[in-house]
This record gives sequence, structure tokens and C-alpha cells, in this order.
Amino acid sequence: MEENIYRKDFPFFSDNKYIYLDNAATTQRPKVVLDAICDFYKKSNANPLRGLYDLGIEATNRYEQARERVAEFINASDSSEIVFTRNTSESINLVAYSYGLSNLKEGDEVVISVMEHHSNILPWQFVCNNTKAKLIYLEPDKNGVISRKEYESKIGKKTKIVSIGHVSNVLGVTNPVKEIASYAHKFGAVVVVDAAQSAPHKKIDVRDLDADFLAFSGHKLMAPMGIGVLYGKKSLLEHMPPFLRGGEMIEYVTRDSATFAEVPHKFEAGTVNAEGAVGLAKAIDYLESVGFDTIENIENELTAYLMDGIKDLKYINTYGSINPSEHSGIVTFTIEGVHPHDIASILNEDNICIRAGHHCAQPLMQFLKVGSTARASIYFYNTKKEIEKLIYSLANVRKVMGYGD
Amino acid sequence: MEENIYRKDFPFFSDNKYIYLDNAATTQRPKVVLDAICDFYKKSNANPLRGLYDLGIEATNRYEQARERVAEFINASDSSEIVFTRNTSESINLVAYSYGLSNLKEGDEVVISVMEHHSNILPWQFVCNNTKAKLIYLEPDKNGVISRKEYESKIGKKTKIVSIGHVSNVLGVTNPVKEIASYAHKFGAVVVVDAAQSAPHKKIDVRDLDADFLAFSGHKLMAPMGIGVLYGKKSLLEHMPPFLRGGEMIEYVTRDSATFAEVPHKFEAGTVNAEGAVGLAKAIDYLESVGFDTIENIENELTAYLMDGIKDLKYINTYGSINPSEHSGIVTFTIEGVHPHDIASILNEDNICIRAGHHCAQPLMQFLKVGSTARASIYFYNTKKEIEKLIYSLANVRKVMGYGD
Amino acid sequence: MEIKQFYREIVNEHNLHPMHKGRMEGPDLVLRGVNPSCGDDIILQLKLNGEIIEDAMFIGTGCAISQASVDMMADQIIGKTKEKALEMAQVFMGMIKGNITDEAELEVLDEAAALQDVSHMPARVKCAVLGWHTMQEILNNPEKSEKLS
Amino acid sequence: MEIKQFYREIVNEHNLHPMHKGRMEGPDLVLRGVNPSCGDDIILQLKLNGEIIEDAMFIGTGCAISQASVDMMADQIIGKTKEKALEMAQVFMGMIKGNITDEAELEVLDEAAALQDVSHMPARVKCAVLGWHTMQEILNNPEKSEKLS
Ligand SMILES: Cc1ncc(COP(=O)(O)O)c(C=O)c1O
Ligand SMILES: Cc1ncc(COP(=O)(O)O)c(C=O)c1O
Repeated sequence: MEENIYRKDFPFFSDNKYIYLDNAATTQRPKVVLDAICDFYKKSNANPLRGLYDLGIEATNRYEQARERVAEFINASDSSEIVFTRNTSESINLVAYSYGLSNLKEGDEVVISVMEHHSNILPWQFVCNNTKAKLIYLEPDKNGVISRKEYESKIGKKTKIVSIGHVSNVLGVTNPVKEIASYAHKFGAVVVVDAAQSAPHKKIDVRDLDADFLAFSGHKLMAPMGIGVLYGKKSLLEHMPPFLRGGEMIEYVTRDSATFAEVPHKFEAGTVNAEGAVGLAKAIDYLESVGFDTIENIENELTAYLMDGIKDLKYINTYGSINPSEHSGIVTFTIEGVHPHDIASILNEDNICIRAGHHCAQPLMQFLKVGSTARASIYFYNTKKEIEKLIYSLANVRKVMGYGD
Repeated sequence: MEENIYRKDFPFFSDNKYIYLDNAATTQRPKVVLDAICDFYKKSNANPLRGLYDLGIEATNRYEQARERVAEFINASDSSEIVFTRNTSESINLVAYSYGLSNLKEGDEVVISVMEHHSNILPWQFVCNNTKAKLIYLEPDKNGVISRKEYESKIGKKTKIVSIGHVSNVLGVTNPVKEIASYAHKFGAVVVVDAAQSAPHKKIDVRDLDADFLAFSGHKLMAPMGIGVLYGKKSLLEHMPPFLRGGEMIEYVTRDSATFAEVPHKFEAGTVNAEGAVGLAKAIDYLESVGFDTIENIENELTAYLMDGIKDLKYINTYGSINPSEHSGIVTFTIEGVHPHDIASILNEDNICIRAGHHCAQPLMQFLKVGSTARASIYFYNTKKEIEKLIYSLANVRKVMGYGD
Repeated sequence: MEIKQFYREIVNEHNLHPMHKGRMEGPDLVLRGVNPSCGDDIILQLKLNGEIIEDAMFIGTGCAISQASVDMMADQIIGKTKEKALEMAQVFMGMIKGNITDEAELEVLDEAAALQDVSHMPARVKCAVLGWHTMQEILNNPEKSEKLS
Repeated sequence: MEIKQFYREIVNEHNLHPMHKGRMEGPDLVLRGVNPSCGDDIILQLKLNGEIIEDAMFIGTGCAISQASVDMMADQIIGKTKEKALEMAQVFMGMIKGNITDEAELEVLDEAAALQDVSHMPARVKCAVLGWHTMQEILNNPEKSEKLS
């Protein structure tokens, strides 16, 4: 592989020493996104959706155009199906509070999987506790695959909500969300897709998936922090009560009651994060200019290189598929006799940034019977040289820790 | 007054034609804040509170230092009393959902005022609807003042929560929140202060006010959009259930249950907005370098100039105090025979940005018996020349609308 | 046209001296139309004779653009068939949203075409279309007709 | 000291060959200490003779730094009074947080002072102090003592 041609687009890489391999946690931002932020504040800054003056209209337009850009990105039918939130976690909480609390009752079931991120577990624990619905877990097989038999045995007449991660942030595996959605819809359940780890890596088509709700975070695909997305089918959003209340999400307010604005504004209380939306739209432009094909190619090549490079180190165990192209750039591993935190500290001395811990997926850790794991997560701006250094450092960890090999 | 020495700090003013007088809606951002955003992404960008590597620690430190800066800014005892949110609206919703829903019951009373922003009305309507508590309104006198007699007659043994705006975004009046808090505390009520319009203009001291909760928005004091603050007394925050759930706000998660992190992290679900926090800390630095004395002086001088300049136009009615220094830079007015939206459109042609409408305060509009009003809101970077132009334009509005004068 | 000029030459006349403002005796169709965000609030009243709109009046309050627009509309639809009025509404909406700019096409609007400038004032689009939108609603859904109170 | 060197020269010995790891017969005080974010999880067991800590042992799992630190701690507190052990804990915490750097002051820690480098590894502070923190807890609140299961 040649020198990576995308790195120069990122100020982050221009003068620091880090080998950044924690891309599943958050990504770096290209200059075009930082420029878009500054440009917004310099030229179009006013409170969107409020001012009647030209500057206010301009702010509103840039904000609403960002919404259209997002709709196009995930192939939503209409931009009113895009609600801006802070992040994936808030998006899922919104569905849990607004749809979940008002549609679940004792005897109903919510189905999630053991490999969910806490952000797709805790909101459902909360809703189930409050409504006395039952929380059911799909279990993957030892390769991390949720089989057809598994989901067909757990989804049924009592199922009201299925909420499932598109790509696992630990195993990197892609779940069969389209098939699960189609099966769940037979029973009238609504399907929530946690796309936090898929949106940065592969084309999302909400209509093809037939997702009822879908959530992702801007910061995981090079957009600013503080902006996230909730897609929801219009017919569902329209019948849901608001979640946060205040500001311009209303029609009329009297002392005792209020009527609410149309979707999506009904769900966006208070001053919106126009900077974040504008930055997200620009990040999507940038991402699509690179192209998902290129992204997947680079990631798969680097992932293969990494998995191949550590294959001979018998004391390293990796999780998930043995096929590198089924990892979305995520390689989670443990080293026998070495705690993942010690791995991270040792790699840190070589300026390599990897994640160690439970990755906000404690039930999956319990399922895998490990306390914690280490994780290297690759994005298209990483290079073969960086992976080489990672392999080299990993090959030395046990020696540093006092083992013979 | 000399040329304003602060304008050069703002890229916004460098090459546009606008006279921006909608500062109560959102403010412009100084270059130092934009630089802080870019600097964060260039040098310290990782997911805070997660990575063990140096870059992750650096991101965490910058985020937590921002929290300390905010604590100092409002004189909180401890930085753990500062929860980062998106904006004032979310801060108040957090209190309503987490404290309100779990502490109110039928027969209890929540006291707010008629001049509240929707963001400090709708969450309480919601909580009261859900708990069957009663929502009680304090009424100002015709000058916009909530008298001691008024609040002493409405706050009492049944009062569990008093939520009150520090400065009204329509009248500009400062409410006696310290006195109200002291009275409400006699009955054991908790006091929530909506400081969205005060924090940009005057020193806030949560301990002096003895506020139990206090909320404000970064974007109204020159920080990025997408970051807000909820201050809460530690003893209260600690006993409240979480609001949004997911990510690093936990201690342990099993399939059926979870235990939560300490405050403030318990209330910050998912990836935090470190950019916003860092930008907010820098905005506070900048704001304090200007100084509240200077800010109040400039605002009062310009407000006086404006009120004086329109005094002779008998068809213009202003609202709130007749004393310009009791306006926090906000001048709300109507012109007889001209709808506020037409005023805004006409001023827009002169590149003057003012707000027209209900200002997210419909109950106050009903109280004032107006459908909507126009509002010019001043910040310290405005100039006498700008106000002059505003006065000139206002003096022409009725002529444009076909009236003789 | 500049905005001030637009007020002076087009809006003011209808706003200050509306020809069709007032309460109608025995209207056939009545509908309230509201723009929550601006506070424009009108009640449109129509008298029908078969397919023909025999008279149109409005009451209510709002900004000058909303008031002038509904007054101009009333002026134009009186004597037209319901079908023609709906066709005009289509053209008017298209004009205000900037989708129809062809003068020949706009001719059907007659004087109401003078509001074309609103297409450059995005914040005021809702004001300009309120009357036309209310008319569409009530002609298409006569069962929604209200009582004048 | 560099981190790798720090592991090699200080941590590994105690991590790979702990001297005080194991289940104690008839302990007087037992407390579990946990760092949720890392998964460090130890059970500290103390045997007392009046004011004197006669023996200290631990079981559990965790990262090398947490394991080495608690092993070093046990080594240092055996034979000391409870008061002395608490004083040492104070000094240790101060050292790790970077507040105490004076060598003379650190002398009381003896070999445990070798963990000073952790003060430059902010992510690992919790690991290093887990054992000492657990000891403080149980000496200050003996009523919290648990049963060894
Ligand atoms: C008094 C007051 N409270 C609350 C808010 C809501 O702030 P935000 O829109 O940032 O949530 C505002 C501003 O819009 C305000 O002026
Ligand atoms: C699969 C998955 N879901 C949800 C989240 C939560 O995203 P955020 O922290 O942006 O809310 C993450 C990332 O942390 C994730 O990997």
C-alpha cells in the first residue's frame, strides 16, 4: 500500500506522534469539517428556526440543509424523519422514553442482544423496569453470529421492540438486521438499529433495512462531538409524545397546556446545535468523497495485515470472525497472562493508542468470560506502517511483563 | 463612547454588514473560542473518560478542567456539581425528569412565573401532568416585578419545587431569586434557577443565591452551540436517578441491572461533547477578561441610548422597567399599527437583526395582552453607531407602513 | 423590488384599507387559519352559489402581509368557480415558493401576482399563503366548516 | 523511569511471584476492593494482634500494577501498628497523586515508594491505590468486614 493519501486532510496527523487506533471510540476530524465550523460562526451564526432576518434564515437553511444531507446519506424518504440529537446514546434514550414508555406494558417483550453497547441496554432495562415488560437477550454463537434459529426462537407475538446493534463495537461482526427486522415486522414489533459502528464504515439504507428507528453519532464519522442522529419512520415519530420540552418545539403554549410542532422539530427542544449539524453534513460530504468502497478496502487490508501479523503469537487470542473482512476494522484481543490495561500502558509508551477495558459492553464480556479485552480499531486513514508498529509492540508485551517468550 | 475595542476579537464582525441585535437568542463567538475548538481537535482529540493512553488522558483532562472552570465561574463548591448538557432546555428537563418525577405527588405544588421561557414551563407542565402535582404561576406587576407579597402568597407548605428565571428574556427584568430561594427553603422546596439570560451579563454565585439547581447555555455567552450546564447541589444530584442512560455513566452492568457512576458522570450518557466544554471554558476566560463591570457598563449605556432615542416616538411602547439598567440589554417593544413581523422585515432591509414573535414566552405575551413583540437585545460588542441606526430605522417604520407619522 | 417599496406599493393599501374584511351574513363555509409562529389568525368566510364563489370575506389579525394577501385573494376569487379558485391557489403557492416564475403562468392570479416578492422573503412565506391555504382546506374539505361565533 | 523499564524492574516481580497472595486462615478483617472501570478486584485479609497487623494477604485478579501494589503493601504493613499503616497509606496516596515528592517523606513507604512512577500514569492511579484504599476502608470501618466465602 502507498502512503495514505487521506492523512494530509487531517490536522491531527500533521504534527503529532500518535498511532491512533481507537477509531471505534471516536475518529479524527478532517480540516474541511473544522473549516465548516468556523465558516458557520463567521458567516451564518444566529439562532436557527427563530430569527426572521436574513442571517437567521441563513442559519436555519444551513441547519435544515444538513438534515437533508443526513436523510440522503441513509436514504430516508424525507428529511423530517431525521431528528438531531447529541449522540447515539441520546437517540436510543429518546426512543426508549418516548416510544417505549408509552407503548409497552406488562407481558410485552423487548429483544436485544448480548453484544449490545450499554447505550443499547440500559435504556431498555429502564423501560422494562418501568413498564414491567420483559427484556430478552439474543445470544451469538462462539463466532459472534446471531443465527436465524436464535432470533426466530426469541422474537414472537409478545415482542414489541427489537433493538439491535448493526456492527458490534467489540467483535466487529455485522448482525443480520435486515433479516431480523423482516422477521420482527411479522409480529408487528418495531425495530431499532444501533448504527453507531456501522455508519462510519458501510452504506446505510434505512429503507432497504426497513428499520423503524436508527441511531448513530457524528463523532464516530469525523463530525464534531455533540451531534447525533435519530432516524424514525414518520408515521411513528408523528404519534410519539415529545421527549425534551422547551423552546421552539411548540405550536401554542398556555399556562396549563401546550400543543407541539410537527416532526422533527417536536423532538428538538431548545437552541439546536447548528454547528454540529453543519459539521456533520460536511463530514458526510468528505466521507462520501472518499467512498465506502475505498474505506472498506483499506480497512479490510489493514485488518487482514494485523490479524495475519499476530496469528503466530499463540498467546494472543482474537475475538469474532476469523475472516478479517467481517470486522469493520475492529480487532479485539487478549494476551495470556497480561491484563489489557497493562497492554494499553505498554503500547502507550510506543505512542500507540488502543482501547482496553469492557468497551461499554459488560454483558458481552461476561458472555465471553473475560474481565476485559484490548481493542485496536482501524479507520481508512491508518497505514500499514502503523499496523506494523502495532504488531511489533504486541510481540514484545509479554517480554516486558517478564515472560520468557 | 469610543469605537468598541472588542469587536476585532470576533471574526463575525470582520466582513459582514449586519447589525446584530439578537444577542438574547444567541451570541457571536470570539476567535479564541474557534481556535480552542480547532486546537482541541488538532492536539487532544480522543474519546474522554475512556482511553488509558496519553491522548485519551489529555482529552479527559481538558474536559474535566473545563468543568472546573465552570464551577469557578458560578462559584460552585465542587466541580462534581457541574453536569454538562446540551443547553438550558435540556438542563431543566433533566431536573424535571430525574428530580421532578421521583419527588412529586398529587397535592404537591410547583411554582414558576408567568414570564418564564417555554423551556422553564413545558417540563413542569409535563411533570405536573404525570404526578398530578399542581402548577402555580407567580404574576409580575405591570412593571414586570414579582413582589414579595406575590411570592409569599404562592409559596408554602405544599410547594416542592420553585423554578424561576433569573433574568426574563422579554422584559430584561432581574427576578429576586435569592429572596425567593430563601423563602422557599423555609418550606423545604428546592429552587431551580434558569440563568440562561443572566449568566452572559452578570456574575452568578450559586452559593450566594443558594440555588439548588441552576441552568444556562454556552451559546448565549459566546461558547459553541451544543453545550450547556446544569449545576446541582451534590447532595441532591447524588440521590437522583440517572436521566439518559448508556456509555460510561455506569459502574457495573449485568443483563438485568446496572449500578451507576458517581456524579456528575452519572448524568452524562454516551460520548461527551468535549469540544463544547473546552470551547465553553475558553468563552468564560474571554468573558471574564472583558469583565462583568465592563459588560454591564456598555450594555447599560447602549440600552439607555436606545430607550432615550425612541422615547419621543409615541407610537412605540416598551415593556419592563423604565430604568435602562434594569434590562440586561433587552429592549422589547411594539409599534402601534405595525405587526412585529413587519417591523423585523423592514429592519432586515437595513441589515438590522432583531427578533419578532413570542420569544418562547407565550404565557407572558398573553399576560401582556399582545400577540407578539419585537425585541432588540444588546451585548457588549455592540456600538452606539449600531443603536443609532436602529433608532433611525425604527423612526421610519410607520412611514413605510403607510402611516402619516 | 425592495422590501420597503414592496410594502409601500403593494401591501399597505390592502392592509390599511381592506375591501373584504368583515363579518359575513350567513356564510356557507367558514374556516379559521392560523400561523402559530407569527400569530396570524384569520377566519375565512365564503358564500357559494353552486360551483361559484359568490362572496369571500375574512376577519382576524396578523401581519400586514397576511392581511393584504387574504384581502387580495378575496378580491380575485369572487365570481370564480371553486375549481378555478383552487387552480389559482396552486399557482399562488408555486409563485411564493419560487417554483413558478413564468409571467404567463402567473397571469391567472391577476393582482395577487404582485406578492411575488415574498418569494425572496423566506421568513414571510407562511404569512402570504395563509389565506390561500385556508381556502384550499375548506374547499377540499367542506365538512370542516365551522360556526361563526 | 520509562514504563517498560518500570514493569521490568518493579512490577513484574510482585505480579508474577507475589509473596502475600492466598487465602488466609482465620483472618480478623476481610474487605473486597474493586475498580469497576478496570475490573481490578481484590479481597484483602488482615490478621491483627491488638494494634499490630500480624499478617496481610490478598486474593483476586487485576492488572499487574494493582496486584504488585497490594503485594508490596502487604509486605510493608506486616508488623506495623494500624496507626502506622494508615499513615503510610496517606503518604502513598499523596505520592501517587503527585502531591508528595520529597524523598525523605517517602522513606516511610520503603520498597512501596518504587511505585512513584505511577504518578506519571494518570490512567493507572486507581490501580496502584486499590490495595491501600481497601486497607484504609477496613481499618477505619472494621464493622464493614466481610466473610470469606
Ligand atoms: C430565559 C431563557 N430560558 C431558557 C432558554 C432556553 O435556552 P436554550 O435554547 O439554549 O435551551 C432561553 C433562550 O432561548 C432563555 O432566554
Ligand atoms: C455500538 C455502539 N453503540 C452505541 C455507542 C454509543 O455512542 P455514543 O457514545 O456516541 O452515544 C457506541 C460507541 O460508543 C457504540 O460503539
